[in-house]
Amino acid sequence: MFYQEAGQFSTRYTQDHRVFRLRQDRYGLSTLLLFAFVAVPYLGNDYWFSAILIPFLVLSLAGLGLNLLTGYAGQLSLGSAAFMAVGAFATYNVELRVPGSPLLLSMALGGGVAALVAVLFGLPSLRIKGFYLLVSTLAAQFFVTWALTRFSWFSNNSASGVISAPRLEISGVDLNSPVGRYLLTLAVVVGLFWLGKNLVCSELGRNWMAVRDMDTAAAVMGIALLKTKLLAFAISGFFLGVAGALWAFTYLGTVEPHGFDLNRSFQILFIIIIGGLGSILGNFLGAAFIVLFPVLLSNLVALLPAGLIDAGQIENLQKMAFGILIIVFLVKEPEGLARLWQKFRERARLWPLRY
Amino acid sequence: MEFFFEVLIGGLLAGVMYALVAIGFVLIYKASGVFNFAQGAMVLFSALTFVSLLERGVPFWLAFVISLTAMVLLAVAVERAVLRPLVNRSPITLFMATLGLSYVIEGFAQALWGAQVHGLELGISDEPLELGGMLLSQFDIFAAVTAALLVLALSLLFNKTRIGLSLRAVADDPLAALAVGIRLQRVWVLVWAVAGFVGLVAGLLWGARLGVQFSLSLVVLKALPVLIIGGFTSISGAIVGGLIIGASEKLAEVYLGPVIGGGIENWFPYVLALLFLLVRPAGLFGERAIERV
Amino acid sequence: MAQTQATKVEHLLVLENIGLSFKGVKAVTDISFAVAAGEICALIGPNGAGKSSLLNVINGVYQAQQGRIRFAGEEHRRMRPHDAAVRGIARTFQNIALFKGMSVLDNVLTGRNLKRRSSWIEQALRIGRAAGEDDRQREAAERIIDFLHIQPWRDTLVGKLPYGLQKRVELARALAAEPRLLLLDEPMAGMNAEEKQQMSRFIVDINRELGTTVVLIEHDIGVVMGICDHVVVLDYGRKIGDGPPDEVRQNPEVIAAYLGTRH
Amino acid sequence: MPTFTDNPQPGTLPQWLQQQARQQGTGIALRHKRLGVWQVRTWHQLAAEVQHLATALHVRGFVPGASLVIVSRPRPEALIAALAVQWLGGVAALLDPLETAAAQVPLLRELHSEWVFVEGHEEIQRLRAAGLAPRLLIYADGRGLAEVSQAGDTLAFAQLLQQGSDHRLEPQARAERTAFAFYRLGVGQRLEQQRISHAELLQEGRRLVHGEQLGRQEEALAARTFAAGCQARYLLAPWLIVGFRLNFPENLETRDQDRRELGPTLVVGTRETYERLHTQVLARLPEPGSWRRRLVDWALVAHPSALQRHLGYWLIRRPLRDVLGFSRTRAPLLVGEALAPPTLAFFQALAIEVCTWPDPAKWHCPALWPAPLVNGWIEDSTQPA
Repeated sequence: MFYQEAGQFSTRYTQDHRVFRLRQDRYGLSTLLLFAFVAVPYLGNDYWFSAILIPFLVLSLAGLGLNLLTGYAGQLSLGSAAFMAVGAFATYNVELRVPGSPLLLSMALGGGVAALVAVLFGLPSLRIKGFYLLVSTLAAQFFVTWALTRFSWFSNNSASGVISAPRLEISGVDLNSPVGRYLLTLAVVVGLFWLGKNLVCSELGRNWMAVRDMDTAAAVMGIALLKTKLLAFAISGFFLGVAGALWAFTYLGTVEPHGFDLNRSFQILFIIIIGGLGSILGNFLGAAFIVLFPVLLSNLVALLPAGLIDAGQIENLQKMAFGILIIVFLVKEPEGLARLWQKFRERARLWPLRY
Repeated sequence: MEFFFEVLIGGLLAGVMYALVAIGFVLIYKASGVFNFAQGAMVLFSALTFVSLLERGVPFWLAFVISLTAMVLLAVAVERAVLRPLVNRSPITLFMATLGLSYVIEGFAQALWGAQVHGLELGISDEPLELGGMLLSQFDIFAAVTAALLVLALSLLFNKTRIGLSLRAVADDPLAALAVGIRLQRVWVLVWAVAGFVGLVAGLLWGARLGVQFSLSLVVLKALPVLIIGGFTSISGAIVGGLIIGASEKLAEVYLGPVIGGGIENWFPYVLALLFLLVRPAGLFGERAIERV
Repeated sequence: MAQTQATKVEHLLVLENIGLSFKGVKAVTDISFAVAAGEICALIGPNGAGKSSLLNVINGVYQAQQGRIRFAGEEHRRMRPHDAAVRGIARTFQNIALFKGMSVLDNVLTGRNLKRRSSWIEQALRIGRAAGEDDRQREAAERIIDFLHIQPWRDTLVGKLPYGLQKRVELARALAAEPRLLLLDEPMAGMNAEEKQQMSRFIVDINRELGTTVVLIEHDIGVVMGICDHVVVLDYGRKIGDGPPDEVRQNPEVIAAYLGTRH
Repeated sequence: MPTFTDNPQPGTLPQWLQQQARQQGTGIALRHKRLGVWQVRTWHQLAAEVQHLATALHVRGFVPGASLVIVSRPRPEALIAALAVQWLGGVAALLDPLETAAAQVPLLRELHSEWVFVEGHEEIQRLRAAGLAPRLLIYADGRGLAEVSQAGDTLAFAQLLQQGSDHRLEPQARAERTAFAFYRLGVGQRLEQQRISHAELLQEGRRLVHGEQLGRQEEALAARTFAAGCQARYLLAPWLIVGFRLNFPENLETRDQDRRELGPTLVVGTRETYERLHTQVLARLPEPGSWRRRLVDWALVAHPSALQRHLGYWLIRRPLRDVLGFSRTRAPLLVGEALAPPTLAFFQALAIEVCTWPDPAKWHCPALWPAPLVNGWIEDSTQPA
């Protein structure tokens, strides 16, 4: 109902294969990007950059990482935080031990290391399925955090494994200001989302979904299960690793291994449940929700007469609220916020007709 | 050598605790096919309720009864709010739902009773006891005995009562069970209530040991590898698995610890479970299903 | 394509004394038969006669404990599903095994995954061989879609399609692999007369136009006798009949199996 | 170069085709949705194919004035075949492809033509049923024809095209001769025909072009071409005269999706076309009584208030037109009988002003058939003025 589709037809497959077939979608996306890259830096203030936008972006990326593995390839994982940790510490060490290696390269390498670790813990996925796989990913979760605290080499012998951000600069441009960190994060996230979108639209993405929906049939059609699953782990690990590096260096600045504990993994799982399993957009929606909801809640509580709910309770309230939301989503809209949007869009495209 | 045995026995007894939590899992998994991540939260909630009541001067038995009723109510609520609406959904979905559930329960428990650590005194002295030249904690033995009794009670419940019969029926084949007029919902409530009871007992024992506090809900993370090794569907498996995990992690801590560093017992069980899986993908006692296509 | 290769070996598929059992329960015992290249061969028999199990053995979903399989001249003691696919065996399943979360087009495209040459990196970055190949694969998929008349539903999620169409999409997916041997497990189960007729028409066309050899399981004897060149009858895991339709129709044992209380 | 280079207004369809090919060779003449995308033919390619086919037919002895019976749903091959025989001064005899076999077989038997173009398997069955053994049978879609004898008399369109040669063959058509003939069984199963000469076609076509101010930028959807004379008059002729783009949908089931994708600017429809759309919309609108439906009804009134005009436009009329594929339509034409009032009202409410063009079809019984050969021409009288 918002835009006219008449006359938008493809005469070649490449046109039809485009990520956004409709002109209006492409325009919309470009304006959004323009806004994010140009307008926001002027409009936003430090609080928004450091407390809202950067964590939102990083968590979206982490969500994408897990979504590729769980939402698309159907492999349940509770080890996301571990892979983020690996990415963060690997990036840190590359920066530390390879003097003058460009920041982005270090991040990519960090992601690469995370990918390797992910593959290692993904290896059992050929023989074991479903919950059994949880064991493998939880093993990753606990082992990695243990190893990072235990062996101080990773953190350059700092106390309790704390690491802190290297100077953030790309080709001489200093990015340590909140705006700079925001732009850096944004750029990386946008780039990786482009990659992710391509992946899920490609052969590999289809194979992932095939394995997720019906792995026997997938095997019968000649899809190599192990390769497909391991690639899912590797690529998911890479995305999570980069997300971890961003989390450590553009968001927190300093981080210790326990900043990447099991609860972080849960948080990321919640992002994709609320946002939508098997959806790219969903990661943004879910992340936005996870970031904004606590802020909203505390503001609401602030509105209530003082002393009615003491500060200590807010955390408990939050926990309950999240828990309830998860259940509600699983019952009412298993495909998450993204699905709601999609439904709306489908109906709008046919409005005023019903089908 | 004696030292080895001490460690081993100590480990085994600690394993009993894991087994207790794992049994709660198995019950629920058998009857409703749900991988109940909230078991840990249930342990926390029951124990916390019990302790807080004690502290408020409620007599022991009454506190026990009240906490038990609380667990039953919880079971009813869960059946209404989670299991019924999610019937016929994929196990993964159900698992994630229990994840949410655990958040709700933990949040609720702490909102209700506060987050501070409560000591719990069950009146069993923890001084070691000389047995065959080995020092063993009385408390551990007591725990082991309780666990044994509990398992006995459960097996009676399952094999000797009508409820138990219908329960096994449901576990075997839900549809058939429905066909012969067994009411799934009721069975689920029952099972979750029983699991809650088991959770309460486990909670008390753990609580008496480490104090009743949030970390209790983390025992669930220990129970997982136990289940993997024992298989999701077998109570005896849960016990054996619990013992294996308990013993091996203690031994690993004592003998491997010095080599590769302390604190390994929170990941060691998983690695162990993983190794098990690669050898026996369905666990020790689990049945391997034939894929029909 | 398939035809030229197929005509070289006059028997595309040969089963010798296949025996399969689950935990000691015998599914099929000592089954031997041969499928000529380019023919439509039907496996019939009462429920539980072991037809599906046999199909699963042929494309390696199950491993037979006894017997040997010869496909296109090569002998295989044990074959994994993947190998079967690579050698040109495609199949559909008794209870539809489509990828519910994907569109019809994507399902068909997935069927062509073995025909891809470009690496996933090329595809992800849309560089190198990927671009051109995408178009070729899409065109091939579209030809199948065209062949089976499912254009109107190209972009619908298969989960949303009616049963009959899902069966057709599954056939399309199997066909997309350009198989030499096509295994169809009850392609017409639960269809009405009209749909059955349409489906048999498609199967015949596939066999005639594309030269694909077909082995199918079907309960509707009418259909079987109508479109098949060769019928193999199983009962309780044994072979009780093998030959051209009319001949098999006369076979007393077969008649017994069918007129008997079972079925 | 013969006669018509100095004559700016070619007198026959093939000459118009040549002219378009010369003037906008690289311009798009046809689009056909096949294999999921709209395959394009330029005027140059089109003209070349037509000539090729013409030469091929010529070699096989197709004489001026002979007629090619075409039984096919709209598809480029059929159109090319029609143009090719016209190129050779022949007649394209069209039968309604959606006719039931029962109604068509006797018709075919009556015609027993020597030259036939059919779409595929099903139509061939009908020919067989009618006991026809034409001199040349051309089919577009070889599906299911593996067993059909590939003898000289049965040829795939593509094969025939390859047999064509490049040697120039000027259009043989003459303005006053028949270009299209339409056949049906009239009262008492008697064969009735309608013959339209090039001159008449072009004259009608020109009238439309001027009346509707058609230009090269038009996009026309040809969902039911070959169905009736009016399609030839008001779609094919203007198409060749003006040189706009003719688009064939993927098939009849998908024509609505395809129309939405394409958004034609010129729609040539019969009463059935529009009323089918109307009933469809009525079925697909929100249930009566729902607030959505009330909103729709509020917006779709004959004489809208200012609010209804503007708000209603953005909320209902604009989106609805787009869903129907009418958002770019400049010239919605209705040929033949007028619309029923409710349908008319509906399209008016949508601000789609359907304008009617009468169908001057005259059906009459043919003289003896087939007509005798007179000095190399089959004698076909163009219809009485």
